[in-house]
Amino acid sequence: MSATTAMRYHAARARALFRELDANPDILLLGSAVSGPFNPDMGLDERYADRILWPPIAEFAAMGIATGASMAGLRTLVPISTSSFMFYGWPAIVQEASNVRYLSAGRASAPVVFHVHAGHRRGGGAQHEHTPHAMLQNVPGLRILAPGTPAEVDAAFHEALTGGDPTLIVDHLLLADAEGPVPDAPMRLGEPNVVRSGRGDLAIVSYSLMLQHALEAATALEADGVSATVVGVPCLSPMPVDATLDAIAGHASVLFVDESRAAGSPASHLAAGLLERGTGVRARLLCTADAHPPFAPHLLDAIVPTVERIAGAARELLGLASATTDLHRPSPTSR
Amino acid sequence: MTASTWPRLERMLRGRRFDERLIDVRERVTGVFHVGIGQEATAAAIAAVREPDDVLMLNHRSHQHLAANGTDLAPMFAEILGRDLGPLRGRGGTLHLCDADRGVPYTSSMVGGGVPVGLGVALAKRRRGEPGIAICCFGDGALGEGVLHECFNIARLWDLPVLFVCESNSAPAAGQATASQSAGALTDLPQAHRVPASRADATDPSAIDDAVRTAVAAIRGGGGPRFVLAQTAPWPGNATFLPTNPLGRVELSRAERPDHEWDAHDPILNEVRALRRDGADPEALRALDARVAAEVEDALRAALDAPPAPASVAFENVRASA
Amino acid sequence: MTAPDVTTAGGRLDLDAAHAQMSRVRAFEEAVAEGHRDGSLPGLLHLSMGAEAVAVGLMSVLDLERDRVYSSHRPHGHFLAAGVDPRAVMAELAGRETGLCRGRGGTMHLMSEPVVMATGIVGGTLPIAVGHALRQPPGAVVVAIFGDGAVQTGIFHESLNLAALWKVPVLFVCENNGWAEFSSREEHTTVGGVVRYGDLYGIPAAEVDGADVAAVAEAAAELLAPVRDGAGPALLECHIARLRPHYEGDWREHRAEGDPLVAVEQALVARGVAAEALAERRQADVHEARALLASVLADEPAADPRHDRDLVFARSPR
Amino acid sequence: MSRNDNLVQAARAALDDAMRRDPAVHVLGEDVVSGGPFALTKGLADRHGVARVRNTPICEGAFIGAGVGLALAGARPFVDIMFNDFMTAASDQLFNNAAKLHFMGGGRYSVPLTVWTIAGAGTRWGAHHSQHLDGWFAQVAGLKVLSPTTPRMAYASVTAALEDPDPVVVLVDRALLYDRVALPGDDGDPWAPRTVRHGDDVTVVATGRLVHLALEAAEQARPSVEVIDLQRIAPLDVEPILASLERTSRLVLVHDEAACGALSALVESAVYERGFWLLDAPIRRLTSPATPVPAAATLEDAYMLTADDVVAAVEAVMAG
Repeated sequence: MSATTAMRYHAARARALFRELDANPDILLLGSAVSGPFNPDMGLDERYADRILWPPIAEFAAMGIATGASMAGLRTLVPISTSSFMFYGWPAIVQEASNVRYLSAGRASAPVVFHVHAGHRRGGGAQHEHTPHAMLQNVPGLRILAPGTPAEVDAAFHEALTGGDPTLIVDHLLLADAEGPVPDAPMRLGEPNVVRSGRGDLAIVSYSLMLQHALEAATALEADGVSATVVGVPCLSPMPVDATLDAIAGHASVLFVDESRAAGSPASHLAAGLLERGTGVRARLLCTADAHPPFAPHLLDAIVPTVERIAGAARELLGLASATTDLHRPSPTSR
Repeated sequence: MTASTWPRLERMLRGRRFDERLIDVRERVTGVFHVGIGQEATAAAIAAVREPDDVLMLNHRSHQHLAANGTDLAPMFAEILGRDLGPLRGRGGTLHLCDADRGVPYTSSMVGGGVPVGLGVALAKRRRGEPGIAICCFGDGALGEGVLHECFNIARLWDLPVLFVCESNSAPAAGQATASQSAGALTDLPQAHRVPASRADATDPSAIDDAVRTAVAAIRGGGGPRFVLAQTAPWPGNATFLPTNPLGRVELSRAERPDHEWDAHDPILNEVRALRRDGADPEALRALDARVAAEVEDALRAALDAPPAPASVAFENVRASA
Repeated sequence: MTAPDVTTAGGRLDLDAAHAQMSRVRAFEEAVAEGHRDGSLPGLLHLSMGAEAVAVGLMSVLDLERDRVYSSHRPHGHFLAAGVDPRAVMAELAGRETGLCRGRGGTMHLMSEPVVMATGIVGGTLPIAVGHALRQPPGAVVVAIFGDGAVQTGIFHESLNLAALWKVPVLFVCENNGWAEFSSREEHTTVGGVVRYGDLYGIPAAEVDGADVAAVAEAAAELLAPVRDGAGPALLECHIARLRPHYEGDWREHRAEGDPLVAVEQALVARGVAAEALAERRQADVHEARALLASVLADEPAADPRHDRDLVFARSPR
Repeated sequence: MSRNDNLVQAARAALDDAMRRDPAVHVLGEDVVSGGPFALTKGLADRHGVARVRNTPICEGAFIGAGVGLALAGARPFVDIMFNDFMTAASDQLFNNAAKLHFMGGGRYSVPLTVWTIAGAGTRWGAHHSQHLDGWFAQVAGLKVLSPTTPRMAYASVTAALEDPDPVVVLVDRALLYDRVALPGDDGDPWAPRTVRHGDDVTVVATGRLVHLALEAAEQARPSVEVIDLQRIAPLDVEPILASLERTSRLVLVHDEAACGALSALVESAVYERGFWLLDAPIRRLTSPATPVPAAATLEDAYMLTADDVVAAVEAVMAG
C-alpha cells in the first residue's frame, strides 16, 4: 500500500485536479464550478485561468463542443454544477460522446469528462436534486464513476482525465467534509472497495454519499453487537457485478443502499446479479422513495436513505427489530 | 481520384452515378437511406477547399460529400448494404458513413447533433496551434433546433475557425424563409449572432464554389466563423419515404436537350453547359462520365459480393478498455 | 420622469400606488434574505431586488383575470405584484403545509393564478408559455418573463420561432440585468441587446429603462395592444440592475446602481410628495414583512410527509 | 376502429374519436398535417382543422414544452415524437416539467399530456433510430407509460391516455406498427398487466413485440408456459406476476433493452424482495446486449432476442 495522507474530500479533489492539470497541458475546462456552489472554493480560477473557458448557458452546445475538442487532442472537463442541467445536453452525452468510438470503428474516440453534483443536496427542490446517473448506466460506451471517499475522488479525476472513454464523474455536494486516507499513487476504481471489514453477519454495499452514511450506520450497529462489512462500488459503468458479489460472498445478509429511485438503479442491478446466483442470501434494497425531492428539509428526510434508516433496515434484515411500518420504505410500485 | 481535366465535374459525377445506382438496387438496401442528388455542387465546392487537417461534420445525407471527397465507393456501397467491407463493417449503414482518412471521423444523424462537435474540434485546433478548420453541414430543417443558435453565438464569441454550410432544398413560404422558419431569410439567423453569412445558388457550381472559397479563405485568415447558404431546388425523387428516380438516369446530352423542368436546376447539367460553352469536346465529357460510371459499377459489384460481417463484430469498439 | 401618470391599457397608472406595491415586494425579500441568513429559510434562493418596477409596471397593464404570466427563477416579485397572498408565498419558502404549493415546490416552483409557474431551469417556461397561449380566449395574452442568461439558450430561439410561426398572443419580457449567474453578459455573447432577436423573427420589440415603473407600464401597454388583436407575439427588453448576488449566500460580492425604488421615490418627491412619508412607508413594510416571517415560522404547520406519495399522480393507478 | 385495422390505424381511430368527442384534444408534431412517416395522423387535419393539428419545426424541446403549456391551459395535447431516440432533445421539458408540475404545485394543477412515440430495433436504421428507452421513463416519478401490443389495446391505450389527468407516454414497438394479431384480454384494462396464455410450469413476463415472441416460444417449449403482457411500464405493477408465481414458482423476464439499469432489473428486484419464497429457481433475464444497435441485418438480428432464446431460457429455468 503506497504512502497515504489523511485528507478531507474537497481537498483531495482539488489536489487531484491540480495534479492532472499540471501533468497534462492539454487539459481544458469548460466552466469552473468543480467545487459546486456551496463548497469551499478551490482557487481553480486564480491558478488556472488560462486553462478555463466559460461558455454561456447553452449545455447542448457546451457538451457537444467539449466532445469534439476531446476528439482532436484536448482533454476536456465540463463541470456542470447541478446534474439536472445535463438534460439540456442529453443528446451530446448519450448520442454523440458515447457513440464516437463505435461509429468510427475505433479510429476516433471522445474521452471527454462530464462532472456533476448529483443527489439530494437539501433545499434544491424537484429540479435540482436528480440522480440521472441511474439512467445513464444504460448507455453503452459511457464510463460512470461515483466516488464516496477522498481516495476514490482522487482516483476518479485521475482515471477520467487519463482513460480512453467518455466519463461521467458523479460527485455530491454533501461529501465535501468526509475524511479518509488518500494514497500517493491513485487507486484503481474498476473493482469494489472494501472500506470496512466485519465479522461476516452483514455486508452493506453502496457508493457516493450513501457509502459515508453506510459507514456511520455500521458504527451505530456496533451497539447491537453487529460487525458490518461496508463495500463501495465507485464504478457504476461498466459495473463490476461479479467482483462485488465475490467481495461479499459468505455474508449471511446483504443490504444494498442507493440514493437513486429503485427503478433501474445501480443497486437493483447488483441485487439482480445476486439473485441470479441463487445463493439464498437474505438481501434487501434500500433506495430513495418513488417520489420527487421536496423542498422542505424535513420532507426530504422522509424519502431518502438516512443513516438511521440504513441502520434500521439492517436491524430488520438481521431480525433484531420487527419490520418497521416505515411509511417510506421504498417499494417499486407506488400506490 | 486520378488527375482529371475537369475535377469539379468528376467530383459531382461520382456522387450522382453512385446515388443513381443505389436507387436501382434499393430493395437490396437493408434499411432507410437518403441520396444527395441535386446537391453535388456544394459537396464539390467543399471538397475542393478541404485540407488534410480539416474536419468535416456531415449528417444523414452524406453520399455526395464522401464521393466528392474521393472516398472509396466500394466500402460506401458495402456499408449501406450492411456488408463487412464497409468502414463500420455494417454497424453504421448510410446514417453513419465515415472516412477518417478524409476528415470524416464519424457522422451523427441527430439533426444538428454533429455541429457543436465540429466547433469542439475547431476549438482544440486553435488552442493547440494546429492547422485545420471545421466544416459543419446541415439542412435548413436543423435551423429549427436551438443548438444551432447556441453554436452561432459561441463560434462568434470564441472566434472559432468554423464554416457553417446550410444545404437548403426548401422554398420560401408566406413571406418567411421557409414554412418552418419565421425569419425573413435563413441568412438572418447566423447574422443575428454577428456571424457573416452569404447565399449562393448551389445549382450553379461556379457560384457555390466562389462562395465557399471566399468564406474558407476568410476563416483560414483568422477571421472567425462564416455561414454559407447553399440553395438548391428540391429533387422530386426525395418526395417518397425511400428515394426513387422519377426523372431517370441523367444523360449528359440532356444539357442541350432537357427532358424535365428540373434539368434547369441540375448542377451537373449546368456544369456541362458551361464546359461546352468553353469549347469542351463532348466526346471527352462522355469518356469521363463513362470512366466514373465504370468505377461505380465495379464498386457496386464488390459490395454485393462482400459477405456480411460475423456477429462478433457487433460487440467491438464499445469501450476503450473492457 | 416627466409624464406623472400614464394612460395605459389598464387605465391611468397611479404612481403612489406603484410605489406602495414596490415597497411591499422589496420588504418581503429583505425579510426573506434575513431569514436565509439566520437559517430559518433554507434552500437555493434567487431574489428579484432591482426588478420590482418591471413586475409592478407589467401587472398594472394586465387583465389579471384572463391573462396568464410565466415567471423565472426570480419569481417572488411577479407573484406578489400579481396579488398572490404573501403569507402563502412565505409559508411555501418556509416549507409549510399551508404554503402555496404545500411545501413541495419551494421558491423556484411556486405555482398559482395568474402567475402559472416559476422554474429552476433557465428558459424552461418559454415554450410552455407559447403552448398556453394557443388556448387563451380571444383578447387574452400570456406573458413570459426571463433573464438575459436565457437568451443564449437554444430553447429561447426555438420558442420565439414557434410563437412567430403560430402567431400566438405572447409578450416575451426580458429582465436584462447584464449578468448570467456569475459572469457578465459580455462573456456570454457578442450581442449586447436582446431587442435584436425580435427583428430576427419579425416580432415587434422595444427596450425600456426597467427601473422606471411608468415607462415599463407604457412600453408594455403599447406592445400588448396588437398582441391582444392577434397580430402575434412581441418582445420587451427591460434594462435593470441586479442588486443581490446570483443567489443568497454566494460569496462573490455584488453591487450595482439603478434601484427602481429610488427612481420612483425621486419622481414622487418631484411631484410634491413628502420624502419622509415614503421613508415611513418603506420602514413599516419591512416591519410588517419581518412580522409575517416570524408568524409563519411560529404558527404555520410543517408540511406533512405522509401526503408525498399521493401527490405524484393526479389519479393514482390501481 | 374497424375489426381488421392494424395497430397504427386503430391508434389513429382512437385519436380521431377523441378529437370528435372532446374539442380540447390537440395534435402537435413534425409533419402531422400530412400524416407523418407512419400515417398515424393521416386525414385528421382535414377533418378537425389545422388549428387542432399543427405541424412543428424540428425542435422537440419547444413543442413538448408547448404541449405542457397547452395542458396547463386546459387542452388535452397529443404530441408525436417520431422515435423515442429523439426524446433526448425534449428530456428537460418531459422530465423537469411535465412529470413534476402536479407535485411541485402541491397537487393543485395537472398536466394531461399524451406523448406518442416509437421504439425498437429491426429495421436496420442504426444506433440513433432503434433504441428502447422505456427503462428511462420508469425512472421518473410522475410519468405513466403504456406499451400496447395489439390494435384493440392501442385504441384503448390512446383513449385512456387522452382521458388521464397526468402525462402519459404511449410507447409502441416498431415491429407491431402494422400488425393485426389480437390477443386474449384485448377488451380489458390497458392499465393492468394481462395473462395472454395460461400455464403451470413457468411464468414469462414480456413487453411489446416480445409478448408475441413469447407466445410463439411457449408453443415450442416442452414445459407449460404462462405468458404475461406487462402493458403498463410505469409505474410498475408486480401483483399479477406474484399471483402467477404462486402457481408456477419459476420466472423468465424478456425485455428489449440493454441489461444494466433495465426495466427487467426492476421487475426482478421487486419480485425478489416481495416474492422470494415463491421461487424454486433463480429468475432468468433476457435483454439486449449492452452495445449501440448495429445497422447491418446480420448484426442487428444477432442483437435482437428471438423465440429460440425464450425457449432456451424456459427450459433452463425448469432445470433450476
